[in-house]
Amino acid sequence: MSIEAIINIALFVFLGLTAFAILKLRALFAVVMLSAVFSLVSAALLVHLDAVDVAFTEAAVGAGISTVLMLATLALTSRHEKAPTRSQALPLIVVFLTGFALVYGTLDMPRFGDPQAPIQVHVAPKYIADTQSEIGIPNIVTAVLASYRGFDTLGEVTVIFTAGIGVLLLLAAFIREPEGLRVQTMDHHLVLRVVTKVLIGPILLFALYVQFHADYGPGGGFQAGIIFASAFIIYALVFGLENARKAVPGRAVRLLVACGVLLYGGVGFVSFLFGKNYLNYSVLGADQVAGQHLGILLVEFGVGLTVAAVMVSTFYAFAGQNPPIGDEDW
Amino acid sequence: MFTATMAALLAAMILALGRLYLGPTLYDRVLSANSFGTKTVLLIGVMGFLTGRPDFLDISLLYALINFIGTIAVLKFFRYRTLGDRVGPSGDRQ
Amino acid sequence: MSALVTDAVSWALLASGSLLVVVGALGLIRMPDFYTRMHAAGITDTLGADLILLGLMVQAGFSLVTVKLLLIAAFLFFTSPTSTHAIANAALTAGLKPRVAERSSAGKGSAAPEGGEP
Amino acid sequence: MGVSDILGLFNYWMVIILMMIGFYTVVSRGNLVKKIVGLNIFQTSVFLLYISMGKVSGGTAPILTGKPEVYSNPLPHVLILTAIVVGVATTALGLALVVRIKNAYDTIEEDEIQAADDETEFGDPQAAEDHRR
Repeated sequence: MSIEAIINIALFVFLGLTAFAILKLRALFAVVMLSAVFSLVSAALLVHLDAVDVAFTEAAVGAGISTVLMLATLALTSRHEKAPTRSQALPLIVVFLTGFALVYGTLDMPRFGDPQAPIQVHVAPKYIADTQSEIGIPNIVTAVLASYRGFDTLGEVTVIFTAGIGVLLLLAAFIREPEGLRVQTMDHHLVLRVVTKVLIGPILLFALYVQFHADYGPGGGFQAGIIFASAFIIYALVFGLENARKAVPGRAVRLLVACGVLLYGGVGFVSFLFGKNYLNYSVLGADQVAGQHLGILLVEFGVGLTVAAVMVSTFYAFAGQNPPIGDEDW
Repeated sequence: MFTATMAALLAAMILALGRLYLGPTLYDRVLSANSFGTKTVLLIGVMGFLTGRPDFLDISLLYALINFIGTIAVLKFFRYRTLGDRVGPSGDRQ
Repeated sequence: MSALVTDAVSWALLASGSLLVVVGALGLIRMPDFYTRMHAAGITDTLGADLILLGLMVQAGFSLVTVKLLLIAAFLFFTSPTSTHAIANAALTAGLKPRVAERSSAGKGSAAPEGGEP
Repeated sequence: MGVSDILGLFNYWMVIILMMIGFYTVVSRGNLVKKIVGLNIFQTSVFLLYISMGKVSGGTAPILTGKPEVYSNPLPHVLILTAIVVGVATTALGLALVVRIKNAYDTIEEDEIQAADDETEFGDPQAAEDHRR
C-alpha cells in the first residue's frame, strides 16, 4: 500500500469517527466543536484528493464562519439536546437498507483513480487542453468556474444572494432591544485586543491576495469573500458589534449584497451590447485572452462582494438578536 | 522523513480527537479543537512536500490566520452567552 | 555534500518537532485536569509547529514557499499562545479550579470541575 | 473481489457510511440544531463523493505547471467549490429558521413543537392522537 493510500484511509477514518461522535454527543456545544473538526479533516482530505480550490473554500468556511453561526444560534436557542423519546428502530432500519443499496450500487462504479472512468473522458480533457490557449490562465478551476461555466456560477451567486435575503427577512426585522441590559465588550482582554488588531490587517491583505491571485493559484471570489467577512466578524467579536457597525454600517453591507450580483450580471450584459452571447468575455479586451482576463477579474470581484456582504449581514443579523440564552437552556 | 512526520501528526490528531470527545469540561474541548487546528495546518504543509508540489501552502496560511476566530467566538459565547454586545442581568457571570 | 547537510538539518528539525507534537498530544489525553492538559498542549504545540515549519523551510530553500512557511510560522507563533491564554483566562474567570495536591489544599475535592458540562 | 477492488471502492464506501450517519442524525434526532449538523455531514459526504470521482491516480491539482503532467478532473472541483459556499448560506438560512422557531414555540425539539401545534389545533394532545387515527 502506498503512503497516499494510507493517508487517504486515515483521514476517512477520522471523518467517520468524528461524525459518529457528533451523532452520539448530546451537549450541542461539543457537537459544534466536532463539526469544526469535521470540516478541518475534510479540508485536509480535499487537499489530498488534489482539490486545492475546494479545500481552500472548505477551510475558509469551516474554520470561522460556520462555527460562529452555529454558536450564535446556540446562544439564542438552547445548549442541550433532549434525549430522544421515540423508538430509534425504524430510522435505523431505513438507514441500513439505504446504505446497503448504495454499497451494492458502488460495486459497478469505476475504481478510485481510474483514468479511463467515464467522468474523465468527456468534457474535462477539453478544459485541460484548451484553457491555456483560450483563457490564458493557469488555474483551470477558475477558468471553468468564471468563464466556461459562468452561467452556473451566476446561478450559485444568486442562490447565495437569495439565502442572504432570506436570513435578513427572518431575523433582521425581529431585533428586540429589551431594557436593563448593559453593553459588554471584551475590553479587559488586552492580549486578545492587541493580537486581533495585529491580525486583522494581514487577514484583509490575504483576502485581497486570494481574490486577485485566483488566476494563478487556488483562490477566487468565493474564498476571498468569506475571508473578508471573517476579518469583520473577528473585529465585531472582540471590539463589539456597535463598533463594527460604525466601521461597516449594516445598510452599506446590504447594498453591497445586491451590487455584487449586479456586477456579475452587468458584465454579461455588456457582452450582449457587443453582439455576443451572454457572459462571453472575449469582446471586453483587445483580443480574446485579454477580454477573458478582464471578464474573469470583474466576475470574481462581483462574487467576492456578494459573498462577503451576505456573510457579514448574516452575522449582524444573528449577533444583533438580543434576548440572551435563558438560564434553563444554559 | 516526511512520512514519519505525517505519522506523528496523524497520531497527535487522533489523541486530540479523543480528548475532544471525552471532555469533560468545555474548556478541554476548546483546547483540543484548537490544538487539532494547529495540527491540520502542519499536516497540509507536510502533505504538499510529500506529494512534491508544495505551492498550496495558502490553505495552511489561511488556517493559521483564521483558526483563531473560532476560539474567540467560543470564549465570547461562554463568557457573555451571546455573540452580540448586550448582556442581560442573568448573563453576567463575572 | 551541502544537500546532505541540509537534509540532515531539516530531518533533525522535523524529528524533534514531530516528537514534541506527539508528546504534547499524549499529555493532552493523559494529564489529570484541564490546566495541566493545557500546559502539555499549549507549549509543545507552539514549539513543535515552529520546528516542523523550520524543517520544511530548510527543505524548500529560498523560494516563495519559504516565505509562506515563514508567514505561517509567524502567525502560529502569535495566535497559538494567544488562544491558549484566552482559554485559560476564560476557564479561570468561570471558576474552574486547578487541581492541587492533597496536603497543600485544606478542602479536598477541589478537583471537581465547576464549569463542566453535564 | 481482491485487495485492489477494496481499495478502489474504499472511498465510496466511507462516503456512504458518512452519508448514512448524517441521514440517521437527521431522521432520528429531534433537536433542530442537531438535524442541521447532520445535514452538513450528509452534504460533506456528497462533496467527497464528487471529488473522489474526479481524482486520477498519479494526477496533480488542476493548476497548469507548464510541464506535461496528469491533472485531476477540474469539473467536480468547480461544482463543489460553489456548493460549499451555497451550503453555508443555506445553513445560515436554516439556523435563522431555528431561531425564529425558538422565538415562536420556546423550544427547538421537534416533539415539543408538534405537541404545541396539536394543542393549538385540537385543544389537547389526546384529541390530536385520535384525529390521526
